[in-house]
Amino acid sequence: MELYRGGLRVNDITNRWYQDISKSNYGAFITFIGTIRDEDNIDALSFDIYEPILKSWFESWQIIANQKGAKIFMAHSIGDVKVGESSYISAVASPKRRVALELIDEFVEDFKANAPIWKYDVIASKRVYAKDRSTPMNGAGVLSGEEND
Amino acid sequence: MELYRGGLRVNDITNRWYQDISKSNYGAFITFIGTIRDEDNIDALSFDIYEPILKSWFESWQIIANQKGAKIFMAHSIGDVKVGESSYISAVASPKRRVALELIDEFVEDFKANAPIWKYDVIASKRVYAKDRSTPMNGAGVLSGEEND
Amino acid sequence: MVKIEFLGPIEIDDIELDIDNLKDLSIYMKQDENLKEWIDISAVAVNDKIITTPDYKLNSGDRVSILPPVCGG
Amino acid sequence: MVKIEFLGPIEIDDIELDIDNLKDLSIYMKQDENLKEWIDISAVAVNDKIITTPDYKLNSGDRVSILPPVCGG
Repeated sequence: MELYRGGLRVNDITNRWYQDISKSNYGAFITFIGTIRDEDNIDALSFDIYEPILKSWFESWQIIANQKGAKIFMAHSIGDVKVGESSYISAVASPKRRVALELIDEFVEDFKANAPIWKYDVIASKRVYAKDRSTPMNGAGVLSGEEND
Repeated sequence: MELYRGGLRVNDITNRWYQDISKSNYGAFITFIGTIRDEDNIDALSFDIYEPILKSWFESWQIIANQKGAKIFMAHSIGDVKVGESSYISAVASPKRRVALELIDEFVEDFKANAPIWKYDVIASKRVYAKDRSTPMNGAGVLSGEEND
Repeated sequence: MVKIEFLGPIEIDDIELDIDNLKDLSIYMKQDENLKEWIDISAVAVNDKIITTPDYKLNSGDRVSILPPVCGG
Repeated sequence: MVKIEFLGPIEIDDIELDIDNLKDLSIYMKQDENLKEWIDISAVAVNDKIITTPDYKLNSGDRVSILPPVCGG
Protein backbone atom coordinates (compact mmCIF):
# COMPACT_ATOMS: atom_id res chain seq x y z
CA MET A 1 0.00 0.00 0.00
CA GLU A 2 1.38 3.38 -1.02
CA LEU A 3 0.27 6.85 0.07
CA TYR A 4 1.43 10.02 -1.67
CA ARG A 5 0.89 13.70 -1.06
CA GLY A 6 -1.02 15.11 -4.07
CA GLY A 7 -1.91 13.49 -7.39
CA LEU A 8 -0.52 10.06 -8.32
CA ARG A 9 2.11 9.46 -11.00
CA VAL A 10 -0.02 6.88 -12.76
CA ASN A 11 2.41 5.45 -15.30
CA ASP A 12 5.26 5.17 -12.79
CA ILE A 13 3.07 3.29 -10.35
CA THR A 14 1.26 0.94 -12.73
CA ASN A 15 4.42 0.15 -14.74
CA ARG A 16 6.28 -0.67 -11.52
CA TRP A 17 3.49 -2.96 -10.29
CA TYR A 18 3.39 -4.72 -13.65
CA GLN A 19 7.17 -5.18 -13.48
CA ASP A 20 6.73 -6.49 -9.94
CA ILE A 21 4.26 -9.24 -10.94
CA SER A 22 5.63 -10.10 -14.36
CA LYS A 23 8.09 -12.69 -13.03
CA SER A 24 5.50 -14.49 -10.89
CA ASN A 25 3.49 -16.45 -13.47
CA TYR A 26 0.25 -14.50 -13.02
CA GLY A 27 -1.97 -14.79 -16.08
CA ALA A 28 -4.19 -11.79 -15.38
CA PHE A 29 -3.38 -8.30 -14.10
CA ILE A 30 -6.10 -5.69 -13.72
CA THR A 31 -5.57 -2.06 -12.74
CA PHE A 32 -8.23 0.43 -11.67
CA ILE A 33 -7.31 4.11 -12.01
CA GLY A 34 -9.55 6.75 -10.44
CA THR A 35 -9.28 10.29 -11.79
CA ILE A 36 -10.74 13.52 -10.39
CA ARG A 37 -13.58 14.56 -12.70
CA ASP A 38 -14.32 18.14 -13.64
CA GLU A 39 -17.76 18.61 -12.09
CA ASP A 40 -19.67 20.81 -9.63
CA ASN A 41 -17.17 23.64 -10.20
CA ILE A 42 -14.51 22.02 -8.06
CA ASP A 43 -10.82 22.91 -8.45
CA ALA A 44 -9.67 19.79 -6.68
CA LEU A 45 -10.66 17.12 -4.22
CA SER A 46 -8.85 16.72 -0.95
CA PHE A 47 -8.41 13.60 1.17
CA ASP A 48 -7.81 12.85 4.84
CA ILE A 49 -6.65 9.33 5.65
CA TYR A 50 -6.54 7.47 8.94
CA GLU A 51 -3.52 5.35 8.15
CA PRO A 52 -3.51 2.69 10.93
CA ILE A 53 -6.98 1.41 10.05
CA LEU A 54 -6.45 1.82 6.29
CA LYS A 55 -3.37 -0.35 6.66
CA SER A 56 -5.14 -3.12 8.58
CA TRP A 57 -8.12 -2.93 6.19
CA PHE A 58 -5.71 -3.35 3.25
CA GLU A 59 -3.85 -6.20 4.94
CA SER A 60 -7.09 -8.10 5.52
CA TRP A 61 -7.80 -7.83 1.77
CA GLN A 62 -4.28 -8.98 0.95
CA ILE A 63 -4.96 -12.12 3.00
CA ILE A 64 -8.23 -12.71 1.11
CA ALA A 65 -6.36 -12.23 -2.19
CA ASN A 66 -3.52 -14.55 -1.17
CA GLN A 67 -6.02 -17.28 -0.30
CA LYS A 68 -7.19 -17.10 -3.92
CA GLY A 69 -3.60 -17.18 -5.22
CA ALA A 70 -3.85 -13.47 -6.04
CA LYS A 71 -2.04 -10.29 -5.02
CA ILE A 72 -3.46 -6.78 -4.61
CA PHE A 73 -1.90 -3.33 -4.87
CA MET A 74 -3.16 0.09 -3.86
CA ALA A 75 -2.00 3.69 -4.03
CA HIS A 76 -3.90 6.73 -2.72
CA SER A 77 -3.38 10.46 -2.42
CA ILE A 78 -3.32 12.51 0.77
CA GLY A 79 -4.35 16.18 0.61
CA ASP A 80 -5.35 18.07 -2.54
CA VAL A 81 -5.59 16.41 -5.95
CA LYS A 82 -6.41 18.63 -8.91
CA VAL A 83 -9.10 17.95 -11.51
CA GLY A 84 -7.70 15.60 -14.17
CA GLU A 85 -5.18 14.03 -11.78
CA SER A 86 -5.46 10.55 -10.28
CA SER A 87 -6.09 10.05 -6.56
CA TYR A 88 -6.54 6.29 -6.44
CA ILE A 89 -5.05 3.25 -8.15
CA SER A 90 -5.61 -0.35 -7.25
CA ALA A 91 -4.68 -3.58 -8.98
CA VAL A 92 -5.11 -7.34 -8.76
CA ALA A 93 -2.82 -10.01 -10.17
CA SER A 94 -4.01 -13.62 -10.27
CA PRO A 95 -3.20 -16.85 -12.10
CA LYS A 96 -6.56 -16.90 -13.94
CA ARG A 97 -8.89 -14.16 -15.08
CA ARG A 98 -12.08 -14.90 -13.09
CA VAL A 99 -10.41 -14.36 -9.72
CA ALA A 100 -8.90 -11.06 -10.88
CA LEU A 101 -12.16 -9.78 -12.40
CA GLU A 102 -14.20 -10.62 -9.31
CA LEU A 103 -11.59 -9.44 -6.82
CA ILE A 104 -11.02 -6.01 -8.40
CA ASP A 105 -14.78 -5.37 -8.24
CA GLU A 106 -15.18 -6.53 -4.63
CA PHE A 107 -12.02 -4.73 -3.54
CA VAL A 108 -12.91 -1.39 -5.15
CA GLU A 109 -16.47 -1.50 -3.77
CA ASP A 110 -15.32 -2.33 -0.26
CA PHE A 111 -12.66 0.35 -0.56
CA LYS A 112 -15.40 2.90 -1.33
CA ALA A 113 -17.53 1.70 1.58
CA ASN A 114 -14.97 0.99 4.28
CA ALA A 115 -11.54 2.50 3.70
CA PRO A 116 -11.08 5.24 6.34
CA ILE A 117 -10.64 8.10 3.89
CA TRP A 118 -12.58 11.36 3.94
CA LYS A 119 -13.17 13.40 0.82
CA TYR A 120 -13.57 17.17 0.52
CA ASP A 121 -14.49 19.35 -2.44
CA VAL A 122 -12.03 22.19 -2.92
CA ILE A 123 -13.90 25.22 -4.25
CA ALA A 124 -12.23 28.66 -4.19
CA SER A 125 -9.54 27.28 -1.86
CA LYS A 126 -12.17 26.16 0.67
CA ARG A 127 -12.46 22.52 1.78
CA VAL A 128 -16.04 21.20 2.05
CA TYR A 129 -16.68 17.67 3.37
CA ALA A 130 -18.44 15.60 0.66
CA LYS A 131 -20.99 14.35 3.18
CA ASP A 132 -23.75 13.46 0.72
CA ARG A 133 -21.37 11.25 -1.30
CA SER A 134 -19.96 9.53 1.80
CA THR A 135 -20.98 6.16 3.24
CA PRO A 136 -21.19 5.11 6.90
CA MET A 137 -18.58 2.39 7.43
CA ASN A 138 -19.39 -1.17 8.48
CA GLY A 139 -20.03 -0.91 12.21
CA ALA A 140 -21.54 2.60 12.03
CA GLY A 141 -24.43 2.94 14.47
CA VAL A 142 -22.61 1.17 17.29
CA LEU A 143 -22.87 4.40 19.31
CA SER A 144 -26.67 4.31 18.92
CA GLY A 145 -26.63 0.84 20.46
CA GLU A 146 -26.98 -1.00 17.17
CA GLU A 147 -25.15 -4.29 16.81
CA ASN A 148 -23.81 -4.10 13.32
CA ASP A 149 -21.25 -5.72 11.09
CA MET B 1 -8.34 -2.12 -31.83
CA GLU B 2 -4.67 -2.92 -32.29
CA LEU B 3 -3.05 -6.13 -33.55
CA TYR B 4 0.67 -6.80 -33.25
CA ARG B 5 2.94 -9.58 -34.39
CA GLY B 6 4.42 -11.22 -31.25
CA GLY B 7 4.22 -10.15 -27.59
CA LEU B 8 2.68 -6.81 -26.61
CA ARG B 9 4.67 -3.83 -25.30
CA VAL B 10 2.46 -3.48 -22.26
CA ASN B 11 3.66 -0.19 -20.80
CA ASP B 12 3.73 1.59 -24.18
CA ILE B 13 0.16 0.53 -24.92
CA THR B 14 -1.43 1.14 -21.52
CA ASN B 15 0.37 4.46 -20.99
CA ARG B 16 -0.78 5.65 -24.42
CA TRP B 17 -4.40 4.66 -23.75
CA TYR B 18 -4.32 6.41 -20.37
CA GLN B 19 -2.91 9.51 -22.09
CA ASP B 20 -5.68 9.21 -24.67
CA ILE B 21 -8.50 9.24 -22.12
CA SER B 22 -7.00 11.57 -19.54
CA LYS B 23 -8.37 14.72 -21.19
CA SER B 24 -11.92 13.38 -21.51
CA ASN B 25 -13.23 13.62 -17.94
CA TYR B 26 -13.52 9.89 -17.36
CA GLY B 27 -13.47 9.06 -13.64
CA ALA B 28 -12.56 5.38 -13.95
CA PHE B 29 -10.09 3.59 -16.19
CA ILE B 30 -9.57 -0.16 -15.92
CA THR B 31 -7.01 -2.20 -17.81
CA PHE B 32 -6.86 -5.97 -18.14
CA ILE B 33 -3.48 -7.47 -19.08
CA GLY B 34 -3.24 -11.12 -20.06
CA THR B 35 0.17 -12.78 -19.80
CA ILE B 36 1.30 -16.19 -21.09
CA ARG B 37 1.74 -18.47 -18.07
CA ASP B 38 4.51 -20.99 -17.73
CA GLU B 39 2.52 -24.24 -17.67
CA ASP B 40 2.19 -27.59 -19.45
CA ASN B 41 5.79 -27.31 -20.69
CA ILE B 42 4.90 -24.78 -23.36
CA ASP B 43 7.54 -22.46 -24.85
CA ALA B 44 4.96 -20.05 -26.21
CA LEU B 45 1.36 -19.73 -27.30
CA SER B 46 0.51 -18.85 -30.86
CA PHE B 47 -2.58 -17.09 -32.21
CA ASP B 48 -4.47 -16.99 -35.49
CA ILE B 49 -6.95 -14.15 -35.90
CA TYR B 50 -9.75 -13.66 -38.39
CA GLU B 51 -9.55 -9.90 -38.55
CA PRO B 52 -12.78 -8.88 -40.38
CA ILE B 53 -15.04 -10.54 -37.81
CA LEU B 54 -12.83 -9.54 -34.87
CA LYS B 55 -13.16 -5.94 -36.05
CA SER B 56 -16.96 -6.03 -36.32
CA TRP B 57 -17.19 -7.85 -32.98
CA PHE B 58 -15.07 -5.11 -31.39
CA GLU B 59 -17.08 -2.34 -33.03
CA SER B 60 -20.33 -3.77 -31.68
CA TRP B 61 -18.80 -3.63 -28.18
CA GLN B 62 -17.63 -0.08 -28.74
CA ILE B 63 -21.24 0.87 -29.53
CA ILE B 64 -22.45 -0.82 -26.31
CA ALA B 65 -19.75 1.05 -24.38
CA ASN B 66 -20.58 4.39 -25.98
CA GLN B 67 -24.23 3.97 -25.02
CA LYS B 68 -23.06 3.79 -21.40
CA GLY B 69 -20.82 6.85 -21.83
CA ALA B 70 -17.77 4.58 -21.86
CA LYS B 71 -14.94 3.76 -24.24
CA ILE B 72 -13.13 0.46 -24.77
CA PHE B 73 -9.66 -0.43 -25.98
CA MET B 74 -8.11 -3.70 -27.10
CA ALA B 75 -4.74 -4.98 -28.27
CA HIS B 76 -3.92 -8.58 -29.24
CA SER B 77 -0.97 -10.53 -30.57
CA ILE B 78 -0.78 -12.46 -33.85
CA GLY B 79 1.57 -15.46 -34.07
CA ASP B 80 3.90 -16.66 -31.33
CA VAL B 81 4.02 -15.06 -27.87
CA LYS B 82 6.61 -16.38 -25.43
CA VAL B 83 5.94 -17.42 -21.85
CA GLY B 84 5.98 -14.31 -19.63
CA GLU B 85 4.97 -11.98 -22.45
CA SER B 86 1.54 -10.39 -22.85
CA SER B 87 -0.77 -11.41 -25.71
CA TYR B 88 -3.90 -9.46 -24.75
CA ILE B 89 -4.73 -6.09 -23.24
CA SER B 90 -8.14 -4.52 -22.97
CA ALA B 91 -9.38 -1.45 -21.15
CA VAL B 92 -12.52 0.48 -20.30
CA ALA B 93 -12.84 4.17 -19.48
CA SER B 94 -16.10 5.50 -18.06
CA PRO B 95 -17.35 8.50 -16.10
CA LYS B 96 -18.19 6.40 -13.01
CA ARG B 97 -16.73 3.21 -11.60
CA ARG B 98 -19.72 0.81 -11.77
CA VAL B 99 -20.00 0.99 -15.56
CA ALA B 100 -16.26 0.36 -15.97
CA LEU B 101 -16.20 -2.54 -13.49
CA GLU B 102 -19.17 -4.27 -15.11
CA LEU B 103 -18.10 -3.58 -18.68
CA ILE B 104 -14.54 -4.90 -18.33
CA ASP B 105 -15.93 -8.17 -16.95
CA GLU B 106 -18.59 -8.57 -19.66
CA PHE B 107 -16.17 -7.53 -22.40
CA VAL B 108 -13.36 -9.88 -21.35
CA GLU B 109 -15.77 -12.82 -20.95
CA ASP B 110 -17.39 -12.24 -24.34
CA PHE B 111 -13.93 -11.80 -25.85
CA LYS B 112 -12.98 -15.26 -24.55
CA ALA B 113 -16.20 -16.79 -25.87
CA ASN B 114 -16.69 -15.03 -29.19
CA ALA B 115 -13.64 -13.23 -30.53
CA PRO B 116 -12.49 -15.16 -33.64
CA ILE B 117 -9.03 -16.02 -32.34
CA TRP B 118 -7.50 -19.49 -32.27
CA LYS B 119 -4.86 -20.50 -29.76
CA TYR B 120 -2.08 -23.05 -30.15
CA ASP B 121 0.43 -24.40 -27.66
CA VAL B 122 3.98 -24.16 -28.97
CA ILE B 123 5.96 -27.14 -27.67
CA ALA B 124 9.33 -28.00 -29.21
CA SER B 125 8.59 -25.63 -32.13
CA LYS B 126 5.35 -27.50 -32.91
CA ARG B 127 1.97 -25.74 -32.95
CA VAL B 128 -0.88 -27.72 -31.31
CA TYR B 129 -4.44 -26.34 -31.39
CA ALA B 130 -5.68 -25.80 -27.81
CA LYS B 131 -8.97 -27.52 -28.59
CA ASP B 132 -9.88 -28.52 -25.05
CA ARG B 133 -9.54 -24.90 -23.84
CA SER B 134 -11.52 -23.47 -26.77
CA THR B 135 -15.20 -22.51 -26.82
CA PRO B 136 -17.69 -22.86 -29.67
CA MET B 137 -18.74 -19.33 -30.66
CA ASN B 138 -22.29 -18.02 -30.43
CA GLY B 139 -24.02 -19.51 -33.44
CA ALA B 140 -22.02 -22.74 -33.41
CA GLY B 141 -24.20 -25.70 -34.33
CA VAL B 142 -25.91 -23.88 -37.18
CA LEU B 143 -24.47 -26.51 -39.56
CA SER B 144 -26.20 -29.24 -37.54
CA GLY B 145 -29.48 -27.43 -38.11
CA GLU B 146 -29.61 -25.84 -34.67
CA GLU B 147 -31.07 -22.36 -34.42
CA ASN B 148 -28.75 -20.71 -31.98
CA ASP B 149 -27.79 -17.28 -30.80
CA MET C 1 -20.54 -20.99 -56.93
CA VAL C 2 -20.02 -20.36 -53.22
CA LYS C 3 -16.54 -20.06 -51.76
CA ILE C 4 -15.91 -21.89 -48.49
CA GLU C 5 -12.94 -20.98 -46.25
CA PHE C 6 -11.89 -22.96 -43.20
CA LEU C 7 -10.37 -20.78 -40.49
CA GLY C 8 -7.88 -21.32 -37.68
CA PRO C 9 -6.94 -24.93 -36.94
CA ILE C 10 -8.95 -26.50 -39.79
CA GLU C 11 -6.12 -27.29 -42.16
CA ILE C 12 -8.13 -27.54 -45.36
CA ASP C 13 -7.72 -25.29 -48.39
CA ASP C 14 -10.57 -23.07 -49.53
CA ILE C 15 -13.06 -24.77 -51.83
CA GLU C 16 -15.82 -23.68 -54.22
CA LEU C 17 -19.18 -25.45 -54.08
CA ASP C 18 -22.40 -25.16 -56.02
CA ILE C 19 -24.76 -25.08 -53.02
CA ASP C 20 -27.91 -23.20 -52.01
CA ASN C 21 -27.84 -23.33 -48.22
CA LEU C 22 -25.95 -24.44 -45.09
CA LYS C 23 -27.64 -27.85 -45.14
CA ASP C 24 -25.90 -28.60 -48.45
CA LEU C 25 -22.61 -27.53 -46.93
CA SER C 26 -23.19 -29.72 -43.90
CA ILE C 27 -23.85 -32.72 -46.17
CA TYR C 28 -20.59 -32.01 -48.00
CA MET C 29 -18.59 -31.71 -44.77
CA LYS C 30 -20.05 -34.94 -43.38
CA GLN C 31 -18.48 -36.86 -46.25
CA ASP C 32 -14.96 -35.57 -45.50
CA GLU C 33 -13.12 -37.32 -42.65
CA ASN C 34 -11.15 -34.13 -41.88
CA LEU C 35 -14.19 -31.85 -41.90
CA LYS C 36 -16.99 -33.76 -40.21
CA GLU C 37 -15.64 -33.25 -36.68
CA TRP C 38 -16.06 -29.48 -37.11
CA ILE C 39 -19.75 -29.49 -38.10
CA ASP C 40 -21.32 -29.42 -34.63
CA ILE C 41 -18.83 -27.06 -32.96
CA SER C 42 -18.19 -24.42 -35.61
CA ALA C 43 -19.93 -21.11 -36.20
CA VAL C 44 -20.54 -19.90 -39.74
CA ALA C 45 -20.18 -16.46 -41.31
CA VAL C 46 -21.43 -15.47 -44.74
CA ASN C 47 -19.54 -12.52 -46.19
CA ASP C 48 -18.08 -11.90 -42.70
CA LYS C 49 -21.44 -11.83 -40.90
CA ILE C 50 -22.22 -14.59 -38.38
CA ILE C 51 -25.27 -16.61 -39.46
CA THR C 52 -27.54 -18.22 -36.88
CA THR C 53 -30.39 -19.52 -39.03
CA PRO C 54 -29.77 -22.98 -40.58
CA ASP C 55 -32.03 -22.25 -43.58
CA TYR C 56 -30.06 -19.14 -44.59
CA LYS C 57 -30.09 -18.85 -48.39
CA LEU C 58 -26.70 -18.80 -50.12
CA ASN C 59 -26.15 -16.97 -53.42
CA SER C 60 -23.49 -17.43 -56.04
CA GLY C 61 -20.47 -15.34 -55.11
CA ASP C 62 -21.07 -15.64 -51.36
CA ARG C 63 -18.06 -16.33 -49.19
CA VAL C 64 -18.74 -18.73 -46.31
CA SER C 65 -16.30 -18.91 -43.35
CA ILE C 66 -16.20 -21.85 -40.97
CA LEU C 67 -15.13 -20.70 -37.48
CA PRO C 68 -14.05 -23.46 -35.09
CA PRO C 69 -14.01 -23.03 -31.28
CA VAL C 70 -12.07 -19.95 -30.16
CA CYS C 71 -9.74 -19.03 -27.33
CA GLY C 72 -8.28 -15.55 -27.48
CA GLY C 73 -6.32 -13.84 -24.74
CA MET D 1 -9.20 7.87 31.50
CA VAL D 2 -10.08 7.04 27.88
CA LYS D 3 -8.80 9.19 25.01
CA ILE D 4 -11.33 10.05 22.29
CA GLU D 5 -10.19 11.24 18.85
CA PHE D 6 -12.51 12.57 16.17
CA LEU D 7 -11.32 11.80 12.65
CA GLY D 8 -11.77 13.41 9.23
CA PRO D 9 -14.37 16.15 8.99
CA ILE D 10 -15.26 16.22 12.72
CA GLU D 11 -13.44 19.35 13.70
CA ILE D 12 -13.21 18.71 17.42
CA ASP D 13 -9.97 18.33 19.39
CA ASP D 14 -9.18 15.05 21.14
CA ILE D 15 -10.67 14.72 24.62
CA GLU D 16 -10.12 12.50 27.66
CA LEU D 17 -13.15 11.01 29.40
CA ASP D 18 -13.64 8.81 32.45
CA ILE D 19 -16.02 6.29 30.83
CA ASP D 20 -16.56 2.51 30.91
CA ASN D 21 -18.28 1.82 27.61
CA LEU D 22 -19.59 3.24 24.33
CA LYS D 23 -22.97 4.07 25.86
CA ASP D 24 -21.24 6.56 28.17
CA LEU D 25 -19.50 8.08 25.15
CA SER D 26 -22.78 8.30 23.25
CA ILE D 27 -24.38 10.15 26.21
CA TYR D 28 -21.47 12.59 26.21
CA MET D 29 -21.70 13.21 22.44
CA LYS D 30 -25.47 13.77 22.61
CA GLN D 31 -24.90 16.76 24.84
CA ASP D 32 -22.56 18.50 22.36
CA GLU D 33 -24.26 20.31 19.45
CA ASN D 34 -21.21 19.68 17.20
CA LEU D 35 -20.95 15.99 18.04
CA LYS D 36 -24.49 14.65 18.22
CA GLU D 37 -25.01 14.57 14.45
CA TRP D 38 -22.15 12.04 14.15
CA ILE D 39 -23.49 9.48 16.64
CA ASP D 40 -25.73 7.47 14.29
CA ILE D 41 -23.46 7.56 11.22
CA SER D 42 -19.99 7.01 12.66
CA ALA D 43 -18.07 3.82 13.17
CA VAL D 44 -15.89 3.38 16.27
CA ALA D 45 -12.42 1.92 16.70
CA VAL D 46 -10.75 1.12 20.02
CA ASN D 47 -6.98 1.06 19.77
CA ASP D 48 -7.34 1.02 15.95
CA LYS D 49 -9.67 -1.97 15.85
CA ILE D 50 -13.26 -1.44 14.62
CA ILE D 51 -15.79 -2.28 17.35
CA THR D 52 -19.23 -3.59 16.46
CA THR D 53 -20.64 -4.48 19.88
CA PRO D 54 -22.28 -1.54 21.74
CA ASP D 55 -21.51 -3.02 25.18
CA TYR D 56 -17.77 -3.24 24.47
CA LYS D 57 -15.90 -2.61 27.73
CA LEU D 58 -13.47 0.34 27.75
CA ASN D 59 -10.38 0.35 29.97
CA SER D 60 -8.29 3.23 31.21
CA GLY D 61 -5.65 4.04 28.59
CA ASP D 62 -7.82 2.95 25.66
CA ARG D 63 -7.84 5.18 22.60
CA VAL D 64 -11.25 5.51 20.93
CA SER D 65 -11.50 6.81 17.33
CA ILE D 66 -14.74 8.14 15.87
CA LEU D 67 -14.87 7.48 12.11
CA PRO D 68 -17.50 9.47 10.17
CA PRO D 69 -18.83 8.37 6.72
CA VAL D 70 -16.05 7.72 4.21
CA CYS D 71 -15.48 8.29 0.53
CA GLY D 72 -12.05 7.32 -0.77
CA GLY D 73 -11.01 7.14 -4.38
